[in-house]
Amino acid sequence: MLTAQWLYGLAGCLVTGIGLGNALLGSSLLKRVLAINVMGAGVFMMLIAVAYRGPDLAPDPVPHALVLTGIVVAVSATALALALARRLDREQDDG
Amino acid sequence: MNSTTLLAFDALLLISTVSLAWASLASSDERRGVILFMAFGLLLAMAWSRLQAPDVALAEAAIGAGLSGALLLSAVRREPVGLSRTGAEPVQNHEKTDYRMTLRWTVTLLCAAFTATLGWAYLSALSFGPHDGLPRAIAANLEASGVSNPVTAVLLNFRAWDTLLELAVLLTAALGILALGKESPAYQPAGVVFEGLIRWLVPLLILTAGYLLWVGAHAPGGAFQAGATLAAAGVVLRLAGRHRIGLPAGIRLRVLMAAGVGVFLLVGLVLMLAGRSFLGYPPALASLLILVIETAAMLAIAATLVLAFAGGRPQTDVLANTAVKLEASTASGPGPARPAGSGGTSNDCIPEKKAC
Amino acid sequence: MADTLVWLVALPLTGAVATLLLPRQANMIAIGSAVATAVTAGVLVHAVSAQGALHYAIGGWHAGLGIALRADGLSALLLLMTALVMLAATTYAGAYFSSAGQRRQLWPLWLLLWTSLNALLLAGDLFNLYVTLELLGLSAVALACLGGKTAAIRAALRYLLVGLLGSMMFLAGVSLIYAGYGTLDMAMLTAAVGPGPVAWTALALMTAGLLLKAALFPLHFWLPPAHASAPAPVSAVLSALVVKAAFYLVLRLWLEVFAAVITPAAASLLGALGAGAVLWGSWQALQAERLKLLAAYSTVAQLGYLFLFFPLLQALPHGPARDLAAGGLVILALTHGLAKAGLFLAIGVIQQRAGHDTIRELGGTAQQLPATTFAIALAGVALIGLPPSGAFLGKWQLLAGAVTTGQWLWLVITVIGSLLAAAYIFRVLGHAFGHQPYPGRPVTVAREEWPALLLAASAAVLLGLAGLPVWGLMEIRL
Amino acid sequence: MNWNTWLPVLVVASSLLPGLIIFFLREGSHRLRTVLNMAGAVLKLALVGQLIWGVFHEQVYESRWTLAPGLDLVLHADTLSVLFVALSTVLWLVTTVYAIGYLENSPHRSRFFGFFSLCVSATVGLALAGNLFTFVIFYELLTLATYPLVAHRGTPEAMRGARIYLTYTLGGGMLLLIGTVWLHVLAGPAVFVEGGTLHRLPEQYHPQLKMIFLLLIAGLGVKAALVPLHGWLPQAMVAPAPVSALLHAVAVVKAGAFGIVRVVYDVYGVNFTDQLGLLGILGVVAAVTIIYGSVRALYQDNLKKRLAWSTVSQVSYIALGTAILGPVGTVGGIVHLVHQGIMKITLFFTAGNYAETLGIHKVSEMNGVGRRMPATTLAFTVAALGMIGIPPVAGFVSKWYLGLGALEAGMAAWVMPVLLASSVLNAAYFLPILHRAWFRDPAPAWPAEHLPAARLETHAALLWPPVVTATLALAAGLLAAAPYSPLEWASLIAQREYGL
Repeated sequence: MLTAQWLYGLAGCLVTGIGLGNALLGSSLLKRVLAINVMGAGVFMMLIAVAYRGPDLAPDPVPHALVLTGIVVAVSATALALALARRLDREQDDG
Repeated sequence: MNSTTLLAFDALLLISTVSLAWASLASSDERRGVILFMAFGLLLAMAWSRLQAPDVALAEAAIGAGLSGALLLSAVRREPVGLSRTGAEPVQNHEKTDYRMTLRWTVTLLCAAFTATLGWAYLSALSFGPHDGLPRAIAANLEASGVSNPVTAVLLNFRAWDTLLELAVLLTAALGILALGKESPAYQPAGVVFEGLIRWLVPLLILTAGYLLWVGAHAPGGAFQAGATLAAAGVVLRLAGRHRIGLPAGIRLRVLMAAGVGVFLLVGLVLMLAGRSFLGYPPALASLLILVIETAAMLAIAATLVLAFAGGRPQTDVLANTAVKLEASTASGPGPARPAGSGGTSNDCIPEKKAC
Repeated sequence: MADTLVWLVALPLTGAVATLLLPRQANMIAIGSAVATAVTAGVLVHAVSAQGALHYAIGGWHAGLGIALRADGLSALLLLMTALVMLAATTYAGAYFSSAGQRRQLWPLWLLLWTSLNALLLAGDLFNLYVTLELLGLSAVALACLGGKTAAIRAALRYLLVGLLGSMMFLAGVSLIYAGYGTLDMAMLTAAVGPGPVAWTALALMTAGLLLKAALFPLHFWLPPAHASAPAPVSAVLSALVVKAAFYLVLRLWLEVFAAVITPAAASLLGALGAGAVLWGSWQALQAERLKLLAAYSTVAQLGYLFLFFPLLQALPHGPARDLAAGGLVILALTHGLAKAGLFLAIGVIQQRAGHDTIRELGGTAQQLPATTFAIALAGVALIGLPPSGAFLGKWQLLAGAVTTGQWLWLVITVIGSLLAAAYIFRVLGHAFGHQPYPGRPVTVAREEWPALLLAASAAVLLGLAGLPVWGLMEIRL
Repeated sequence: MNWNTWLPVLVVASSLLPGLIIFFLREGSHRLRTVLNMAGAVLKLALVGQLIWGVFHEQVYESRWTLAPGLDLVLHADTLSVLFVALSTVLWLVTTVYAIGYLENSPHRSRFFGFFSLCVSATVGLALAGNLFTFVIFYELLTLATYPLVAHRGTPEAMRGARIYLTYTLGGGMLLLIGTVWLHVLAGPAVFVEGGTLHRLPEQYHPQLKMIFLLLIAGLGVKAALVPLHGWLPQAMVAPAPVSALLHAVAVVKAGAFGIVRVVYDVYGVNFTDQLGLLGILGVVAAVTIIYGSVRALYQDNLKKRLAWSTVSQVSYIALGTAILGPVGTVGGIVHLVHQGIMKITLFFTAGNYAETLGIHKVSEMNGVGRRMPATTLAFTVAALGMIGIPPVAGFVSKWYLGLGALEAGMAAWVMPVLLASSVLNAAYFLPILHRAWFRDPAPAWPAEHLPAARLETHAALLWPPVVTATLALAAGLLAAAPYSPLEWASLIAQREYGL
């Protein structure tokens, strides 16, 4: 178990916790979307930390692929959430 | 770089990353939160490259920090009160506040406990020792996969099913945005300096996207990073007030959006009908097929992300007359030129023309 | 025959892309791919019953490296239910959305939802489950706000945020599993996973995420507004299939992958949450003013019944008693899926004819649409669990399991829940006996009423009388 | 196509299929609906005749359909089930004729006759049930089929009555279900076998068996209108006359009583039940219901309410017969199942005639009705005398055997007073009606005279059914010793139950 692995992994857990906390407590919709993205980033940190196998050994490519897929999924979900919010505002403006 | 300095770098990087994450979520002003989030994304990209994950670093910088940040900023463009209505209403009387406080404290304690258990489980998971079964299998099958970059091999060959469904997720998001209505009003047309910058920046972005796509086979890069860079070109064009942001309209837009899933599916089905398993590329054709699929995926990702930034169905018919009206308005008085390249975008939409 | 697994996902996906690219022929393509997928589901069930569990390694890579699709008795049955509900809802959606513009937006998203359901039921890889869950969530949200009403969009937005939070927690669980065991394939994990902090925390995280998406009792707040304000065919699919997919995953994880890790206390916790769902859901359904809100709360309650099975299945040792209970659980899930979809389609017909679906002023419309009211009655019988519905057999096994394992609380909860269900169903049916003019023709709006009638009838009668194959298929395990 | 396995299914289907077809008929097609109804009824009669002949000659009729592993839907024709099926079939034919006449030009008839046929199919299915699981299924189907009939008129009182009816019967159904599941887990599927199967179970199961017995009897007691659970019966009187006739004479009420007979004789076995001390409890509850029902009937001015309370007490005779140990008491109880059905349906037909023809609903309005409608009132008189137990009408036979059985079983000390008291009370609430009908001169004008007194006193379809059933009641009393009479058949049942 390399020091870098548990250092970045624990940081990932911390970021996930921060993200979860704010996702539950978020006052506005944007804050909640931000929190969910941060939580995702935290989980990705945990995954990439697992992939790291020391400076000399090539890292495990599977978590890298998972995180790549995760990032794209996260951005599409955020896009849809913001589009929904924009439509709600447009309803309020001329509603 | 001996280990102590490396350790110091790691510690510094992690402390700043975590504190940025905290700051971005704790800040009361939403725009400040978003900008801090973008900074957090960039630092994260640095962390990935430190952990020898260049592909992910590229994607994080381009999509995680760049495009997500752009989307969030364009969402903040409205006056903040519009968005908070969907959240908890501002609290007026007294006993409600201390109810808010107790709720806040319980949730924070819960999250602290959650983080502790997560950390404890994570450490005990790491203590199970390294698992090199999968990496060895990938290394063994790498040359049969048609590409030499292991991440692209996993993405496009070994776990191609995940990527197919992920492109379907992207398509769903795009269709959802299209169904929600027209695109939001355009930005102020670009000033002279920004105009000049665009003439250099956009072709450069397109070239880089092509390079990233091609290099993905044997070095960090690939469809997602290329798609994001292409989308960046579209975003810059839209910020410059252009309507023709490279997005076709009508059937051509739909073809572009469905390109990723469509080509992937076509290749899979053709291979299945030819007797091989679904998405089981023949070693000889593997690299060609992967390149074809990656090109289609890049186009789909770029189209979807630009569409998301535009905010809805591109207005083709409206295009003609608004462009004319915009030209007229710039003739009457040039809008304030905005420095491009700063990553952040100031939102000086003109209230009286209800352009916001 | 293993190719059918891929065709089950590829067909609706191809349909979705085709309807997107050829808008003018969208209706034809949608119906065509719906029928084709339903036929493939039938072929799959036949293949599974003939040859046992099917496996398909995508891309030819063995399970550890690549992703494996697999289908055993349980997933075959749920796939068949999904096919039947989607087929009926597709024919109804064609008639429900009158404007061609809306239909053009509907079909691609509709078939993408179907793709995600089939992919989820066939997935054999944990991360692949995360991606299918995300696809399911996004397409469900996009469909829910097709109606364009503000209430629908606000509810869809909250549904999306809850779904995203659930997915992120699920992903956290998956990352822990990968960190600990170095593989994502469920079959290999079943052998590797052992009791320990990693397994407990990962299971807790994944289950919390899935319970959020399955809207189990304390986490159900988002479901009623989302399902009540969505267009009728969409809420039918949401209530009957989408929530059940999350339940199916909890079932897979608890009884298969993490079977070695489950403690009686944890199973009883799920049972207690289920009991809460049954009571709270039924009570709220009794108070509901509108038909769709009633149906949505009824979904919350019916899911509670399914979670009541967990403590029973955990307590019963492997053997005939446990197989009976598992069969009861599945037939209860199938019956609820068909009946709830039939109920929502019938409510859609009433809503379009009367312009509203408030229960108090229902009298006149119930007279005008006798076939629809009959469909609601049949669906009601299946929801209460009266014979000859499949739910009667399901609840019989639930009661028998409770008596065998001596857990009497679940028996009392089931009885109270069924009586409350009878109360809120017959409160609605009471309005069908008023004295408004009778139209003379029983089936007034044929094209719209038949899907609801067939779904409700198959739940209330077919599954009850021809339920034996369910137990036969449940014998087939991976 | 083995005839012996398909006959029971055909008997059930002969009213189920016409019912389902009628549901989808247009409201206007009266003739087709009548043809379907009558064809179904006659076909069923023929099939049941064949069934009676077959069972008498020791033929085995059984069809089995597995719903789930260990749970079979079994239709098995034995002597007891054939008795109840015969009663239901005959009375359904008569009631269909009556209903066609009664519901002339009223709305929702397709719906009415659809549920009417479903209700009889459920009753026949319940009678032919071969095990407790099938019995529970048809018991619940009966509730579903009868709810729309009680709520048919749609008036607020009808809806209230239907709601109360539903609450009671669904609650009862749930109790029965719990008892059956518990029994199923404890002793496997409870197949109806003459003499019962549970006495082989080991000693330590007895407390659980007692609890299960109480649950089963409570569940069945709701429909058999045993005292604490009888509340729904008077409220369900808001239903149209043919429904209250079919419900309270044949279908619903008898289903409960028939269930009690099945549970005591064919699940537990009467000796084992006595050994568990449960027969005494059943006897006491039955006795209390008999007395309470008759007392309440005294104060009811509304004719149908009075008949309803009389039904509450009369049905408990069957439970009392079951509680009397010994073949003669059993014969008394089982034969009363048939006699009470025939007599009570006549009373309800006549009550319907009075309401439909002259608008009479209350006993106080019945002065001199005998002069205006002699035939109907004659039928009423025959049935009323039978209810009191005066020979030669059928009621006397069953009371005679009940008394004899009590004497033989040594329980005469408390059964005889109950029988005597209830007969006196019956007389107390029926004779005044007869006196008013025959010896008082009528009021100047009837409350609402619908049908003018043409050749017959009322519509033909309303007149003939009560007359037919009155003659049946008379025949059941006079020709009690003839072969294939209810009494003979009841003694055959008792023989096979006690294995004599």
